[in-house]
Amino acid sequence: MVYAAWAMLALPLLGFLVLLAFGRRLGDPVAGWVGTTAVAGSFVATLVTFGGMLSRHAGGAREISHSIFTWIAVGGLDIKAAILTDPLSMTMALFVTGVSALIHLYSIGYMKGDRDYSKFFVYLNLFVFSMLLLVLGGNLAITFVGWEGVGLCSYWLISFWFERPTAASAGKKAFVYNRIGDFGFLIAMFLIFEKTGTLSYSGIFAHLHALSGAAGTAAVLLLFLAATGKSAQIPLFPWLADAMEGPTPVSALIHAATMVTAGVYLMCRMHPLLGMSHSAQLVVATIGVVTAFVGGTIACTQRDIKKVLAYSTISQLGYMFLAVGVGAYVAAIFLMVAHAFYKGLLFLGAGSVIHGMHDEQDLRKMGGLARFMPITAGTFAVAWFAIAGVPPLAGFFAKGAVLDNTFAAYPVLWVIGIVTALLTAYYLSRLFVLAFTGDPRFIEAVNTRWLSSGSTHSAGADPDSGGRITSGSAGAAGAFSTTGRASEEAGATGGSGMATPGGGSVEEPHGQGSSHGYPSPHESPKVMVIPLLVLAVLALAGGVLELPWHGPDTIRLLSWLHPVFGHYLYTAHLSIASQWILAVVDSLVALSGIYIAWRLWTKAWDRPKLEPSFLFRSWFINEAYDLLIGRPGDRLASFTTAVVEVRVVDGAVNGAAALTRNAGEALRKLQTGFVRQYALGITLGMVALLAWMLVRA
Amino acid sequence: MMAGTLLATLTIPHLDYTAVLPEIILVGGALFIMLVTSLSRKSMGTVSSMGWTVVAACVALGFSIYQWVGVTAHGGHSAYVAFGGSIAVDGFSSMVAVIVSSSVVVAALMEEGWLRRQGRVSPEMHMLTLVSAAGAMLMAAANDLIVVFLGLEIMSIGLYVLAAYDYRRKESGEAALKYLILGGFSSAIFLYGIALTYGATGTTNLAGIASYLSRNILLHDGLLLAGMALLLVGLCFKVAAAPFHLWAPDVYQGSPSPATGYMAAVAKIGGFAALLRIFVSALGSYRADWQPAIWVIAAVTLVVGAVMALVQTDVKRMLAYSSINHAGFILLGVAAASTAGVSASLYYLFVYSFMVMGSFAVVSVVGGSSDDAHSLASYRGLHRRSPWLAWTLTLMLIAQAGIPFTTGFMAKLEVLTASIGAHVTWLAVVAMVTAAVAAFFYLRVVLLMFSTAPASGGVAPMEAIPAVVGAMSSAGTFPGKASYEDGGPSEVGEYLRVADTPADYPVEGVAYDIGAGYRYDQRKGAEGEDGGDGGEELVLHGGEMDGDRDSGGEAIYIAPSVGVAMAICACFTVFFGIIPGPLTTMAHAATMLIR
Amino acid sequence: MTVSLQWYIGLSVVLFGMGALGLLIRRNVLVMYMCIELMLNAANIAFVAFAEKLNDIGGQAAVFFVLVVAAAEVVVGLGIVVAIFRRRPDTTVDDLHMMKG
Amino acid sequence: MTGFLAIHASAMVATTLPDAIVFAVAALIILAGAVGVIVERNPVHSALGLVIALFGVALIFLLLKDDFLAAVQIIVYAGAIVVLFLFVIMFLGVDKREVIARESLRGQRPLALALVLLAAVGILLLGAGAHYALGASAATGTATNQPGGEVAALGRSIFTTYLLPFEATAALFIIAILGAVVLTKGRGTLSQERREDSPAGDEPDDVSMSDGPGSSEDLDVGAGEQVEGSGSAGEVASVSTSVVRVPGATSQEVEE
Repeated sequence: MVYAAWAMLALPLLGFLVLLAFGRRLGDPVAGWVGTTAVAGSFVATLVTFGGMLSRHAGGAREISHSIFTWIAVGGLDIKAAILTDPLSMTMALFVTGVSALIHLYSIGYMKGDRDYSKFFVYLNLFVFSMLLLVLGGNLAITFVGWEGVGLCSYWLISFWFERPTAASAGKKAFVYNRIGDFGFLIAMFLIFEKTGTLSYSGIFAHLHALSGAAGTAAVLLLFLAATGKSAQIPLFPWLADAMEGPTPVSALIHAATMVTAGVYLMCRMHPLLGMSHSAQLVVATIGVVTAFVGGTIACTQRDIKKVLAYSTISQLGYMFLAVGVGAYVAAIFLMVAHAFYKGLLFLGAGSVIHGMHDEQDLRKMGGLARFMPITAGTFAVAWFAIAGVPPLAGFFAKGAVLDNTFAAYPVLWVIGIVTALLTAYYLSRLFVLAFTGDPRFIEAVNTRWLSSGSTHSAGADPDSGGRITSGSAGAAGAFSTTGRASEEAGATGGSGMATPGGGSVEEPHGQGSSHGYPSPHESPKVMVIPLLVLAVLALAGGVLELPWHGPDTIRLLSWLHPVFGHYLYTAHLSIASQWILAVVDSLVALSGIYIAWRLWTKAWDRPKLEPSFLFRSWFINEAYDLLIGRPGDRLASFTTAVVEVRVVDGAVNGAAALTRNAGEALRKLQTGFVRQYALGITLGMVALLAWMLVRA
Repeated sequence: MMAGTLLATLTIPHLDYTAVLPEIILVGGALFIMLVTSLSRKSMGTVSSMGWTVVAACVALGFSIYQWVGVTAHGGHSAYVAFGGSIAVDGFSSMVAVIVSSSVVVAALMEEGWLRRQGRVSPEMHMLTLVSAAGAMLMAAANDLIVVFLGLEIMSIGLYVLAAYDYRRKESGEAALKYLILGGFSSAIFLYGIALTYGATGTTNLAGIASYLSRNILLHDGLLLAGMALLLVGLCFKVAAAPFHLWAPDVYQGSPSPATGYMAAVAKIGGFAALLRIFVSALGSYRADWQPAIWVIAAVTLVVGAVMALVQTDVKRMLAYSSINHAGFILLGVAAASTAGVSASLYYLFVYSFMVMGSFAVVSVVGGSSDDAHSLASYRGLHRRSPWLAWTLTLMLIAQAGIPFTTGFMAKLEVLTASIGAHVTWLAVVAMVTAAVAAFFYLRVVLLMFSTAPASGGVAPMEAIPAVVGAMSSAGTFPGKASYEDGGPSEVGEYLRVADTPADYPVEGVAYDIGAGYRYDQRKGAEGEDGGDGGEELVLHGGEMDGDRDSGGEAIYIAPSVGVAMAICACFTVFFGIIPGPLTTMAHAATMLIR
Repeated sequence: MTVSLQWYIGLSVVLFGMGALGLLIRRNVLVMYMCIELMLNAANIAFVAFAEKLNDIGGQAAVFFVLVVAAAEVVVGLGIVVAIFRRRPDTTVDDLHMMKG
Repeated sequence: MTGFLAIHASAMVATTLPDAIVFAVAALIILAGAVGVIVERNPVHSALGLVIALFGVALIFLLLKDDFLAAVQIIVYAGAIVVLFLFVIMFLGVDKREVIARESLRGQRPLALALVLLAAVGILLLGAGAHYALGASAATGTATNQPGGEVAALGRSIFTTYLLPFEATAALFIIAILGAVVLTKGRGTLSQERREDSPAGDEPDDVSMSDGPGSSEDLDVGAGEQVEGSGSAGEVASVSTSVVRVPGATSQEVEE
């Protein structure tokens, strides 16, 4: 079983190496299949490990730490390359590998024809490896490596289409925000090592007493800083919306389902530490719920389909931190898993829409898509109901669990949470209504784009909707080449044998569009549709993982995670009656959110009053940062360059350099090239040593 | 009757040849090549002799690992002495055997490329390599000063001849003669040290010395102290520690490039192994006497190596001084005289041997067919002529500079930790300062390689470092910088701006692209005229090179074997840079297993 | 009047010093090499004297090995000298100072 | 009984008067020889000085009852090593006087003298009051109380305690022979042109060891027994050309 656990890590790594070496040669689509196979194999290995774990008795026996070699050993620091498989990491690994496998499969279709097709899978496999390293790491250092690895992959993948200025800039932005968080992680690691003398989880938890008081609170808050960076919480959340510049599968995998939940995972992993500091917990809960609310409000106003989802993700992650903050770790994990299903599904659906719309992301230019892409619309609807919290879908139970616990702990926070739930139902319904119902608006939009000159279409008058540039083409040929690529792909799908022959009928509107000389929406190929269906089923039925009703026939996440979280039970202080009442409230809130959105948006697609620019520009957070940090930073930097660097740094460096160089020139004279003088040097050294020994004698 | 008595009383010790099997394999390999060469009518080409050398070294490596596994199997209880106590088979000796035999593999591959280019298909270079490697191994395994001396001589004689291998070239001859005379001188001093130690302790056996010193307190230990001083001279000479280092730059510069690489690796391994074995293990109880001496030697070595390397214009010479600087670092571990120190030194030796041989593998290719294009000017624009060479050398140099995620980082970190752990913080500070200085001259070469400027421009080493980093990153490290970025991120504030508005700020100050390096050059060149003498020293002229060698334009042919050697070194450096644990664990275990 | 160990050591040290001195002041490579032989012999005297005093055979054995090493070193050393100085008028080591700095 | 013998023998050595005289004579011979080595202007004379010094050392060995080593000393050193020196001196034709009076390196002599004096005084001072390891149990067997005397004892120790170094000398000789071969073989047959024309250089007669250094001009120093004198006329010719045209000279002259 231990070897299966290592295989989880080894397979994506192997896939990465193979693709790195031969990816370009394997090409499209073999490289994609290789990457997918590697991740699917990893999923199988995870299942095997999971099975092995299930066969053990619940409790400590399910926690296995295994190291193969010492990674770093310096002084008192001894870091092993160790993995820790316990129910928590297993839960994470299961949905990480599972969702990753699906999204890999989806990407085969989505990335078809991209110039850097194989590179995409190289990054993706490396990402899965890093994510598993993060999840399975047996100590903070390994987790940190994974943490940095996913950050790096995220950076690469956000700026995957780096010809696009916005993509390159978004990548940098994500990089910097994450560095701020990583700084917290590093300091926390140093602090913890300083206090406990170890970095392994078991070691830290055994020496928790050393971390009581201020040190523990500081460590938690520093780790939480790291988590806010990675999981896009206040104050480090703006990068996630920009990260949507990456290809949509990346958004689905990294910026919705897996990587951004790493912060939540870290908090759960370090929960004994968290439990030691009540104030730190309150900070986490507050930041979480405020982020959830802020993210929800911003999501209500976005016009870019992916940005709505991005802010939704921020909001949902806020819920998870809320759960962590109130000590309901199981609820946090439950929501994380459920969220991975439905948010992954939403992103993939969005990707399918974007794909079908030929890289159109603006909601105002969609409408009525349900007719053209029924499967996408159907699965999207499932995810919509799930995230909105309509019973009995996964989201209802997951979000309900979080809110119940919040209600039990801090009723004030619960109020914010329930308002956010209303917002959630509202903005997702708005999204669905704008995209899939009503009259099609895309022909007009596409025509405009078709006629507009190529150079403006990519950077765009509307900054939210950058066009995708493929095959290195920019300029006027851009729009045309996307069309060409799409039709080419439609043909290839039939011939490649990966899609069933029935695929042609689904793509019928596409053909029609082509004949008209301009593109029109079409359903995506099979490789993209299958993951949608699988995820839809999961989003539908994900709630069974943790039904609030106790019973032997329900799969209980609670009891499964009990060895990890121990006495951190949830819904401990609520009576059955209040649970029922809260469930009814949740359902009512969800349904009213949907109703409001339906009423407001089915009749009209353009309602600027409902999209205040304050919210649209995400509470002016970027502007605020620019004003508070960016401008003074610029000024400081230019001052430093102009004055400090020239006068102080350069002076010091040049002075030291001159000194060293002069010393070198002087010493050089001693190196005369005469062998007898060298011998004299040796004799001199000998005399000096003998003199020292005379002193000692 | 007499003979009968003699035979009866002569109990030949159990001849455990497995104890010295790695050495036997190496010498046997040399003899085998000799035999095949002299028996076959046709001459053995370099390829086949290289092949046999690699095979012999690999077998020796395999057996060393086998020995290592055997010795470490039962918590170190399997370590033993053989041949009447004159040799120790323990973790230390097996680890050094592993290091040495893997060095031989790389050295043989390097030498093959050089020999072919020289048109010299003789196998002697490989044989010399094999036998001298056996000498280095013997030094590490020796449990008797006489054996140390013999090992040292076997190794040194081989290295003298390797230095002289290209004796038609004046530099090679000069290098060999300098090495020979100074080596003989230091060997004689070393031998005298053995004699005095023998007089003071009554034995040349290291275990015997240790047990004698543990059983007796010498009231007047002058003789032993004098012996220690002289032993230290001899070994410090071999490892090129100041002020016994004077030979090193000349010999490194003059010797054939692959021989230099091998010499830099194996002489240090042998010398340090003997140093550790004799001083830390046998004379450990006298550390209060020798430790301060080594501190001073280490400090001087560090400073001299770094400072002198800075003013060199010949790459081989620069690498020689850098190896002196490295010797100072390894001495840090020796001076710590602790478990951590010894294991740090061992680890350093292991990774250093690959770093330095990788560097010299590149140097031997760039050196051209006459092996004398070693001026910094020859490295200008190497990236364009041969990106593989440039990247390999860059890797080796940044590893030597101790940049993280290379083996060099961990090596430096370990010795510094050991030094601080031994409460010699001042020495660690000195080492760090010299490491910073060293980073400049390493990066200067990197800058040159990635520079596109014509060969007549000058180079300002310090000021152009940002340009190096920029050149490296723009050459493909990060997507998003390669083609799009022309300004580069200069301020943090820029990152924090809204992504929707692309960076449109004018770039001030340092420009981060390759061209910036050249602009700097020009500016510096202009300033250098009225400025100090340092600038003009570093202005390089392509004109000093011969006409038939041309630094611009044409690609460089890398012999497959040299390519393999470079690949081995590069992979080793990167792999164990990312995952240093196995090696540090090995070094630690080896340290615990010194008998 | 006895010949104590000190005398032997004194003689040995003087011989060692003379060898070193010769190496430092003579320019002729061959003479320098002879001086190294003198130094080795100084060590030999010390070895044998100590061995005699200690009543131990190890010193003599060491001398035996020193002889072997000296022979081998001379073979290679003179080989190198011949290879380098064959085309030169004399064996003056000061001529070799091309590499410096 | 053997112990008694040992005590008796050492007592005799230590107390008798002639030993002091022998020591004085030997010391004088050694020092005279050594002085000869370092002050004689002619290397041949230096070599003779070396012989004298080595004789003195042999005398010391005799005095210390090491007859065997004394014999070996004379045979190996005087008989082989010094002869080799003389041989090389003659071969290179450098048996001319070196101008000793003038020192080209400034400060070399006073510094050398001072440092060597300091070193010698240092060792003497350190060794003067030192404890010798008289209490050390003879690790490798005593010299005098063994059957067969000193030679047998030496032989015994070489074949027991020092068996490994003894075998290691084999490697030493191998590398010495190899070195000698490298430094003397095939010289001249590898001309510049051929090097450039055939970079692969797979002509067997070029450099292969089996062919040996077969030119008559090759008076091999290291492996003297390999002098075969079987070189063909062609080889000799090529040797002479390459001697005239110093390989690598072109590039070096550029630099000089």
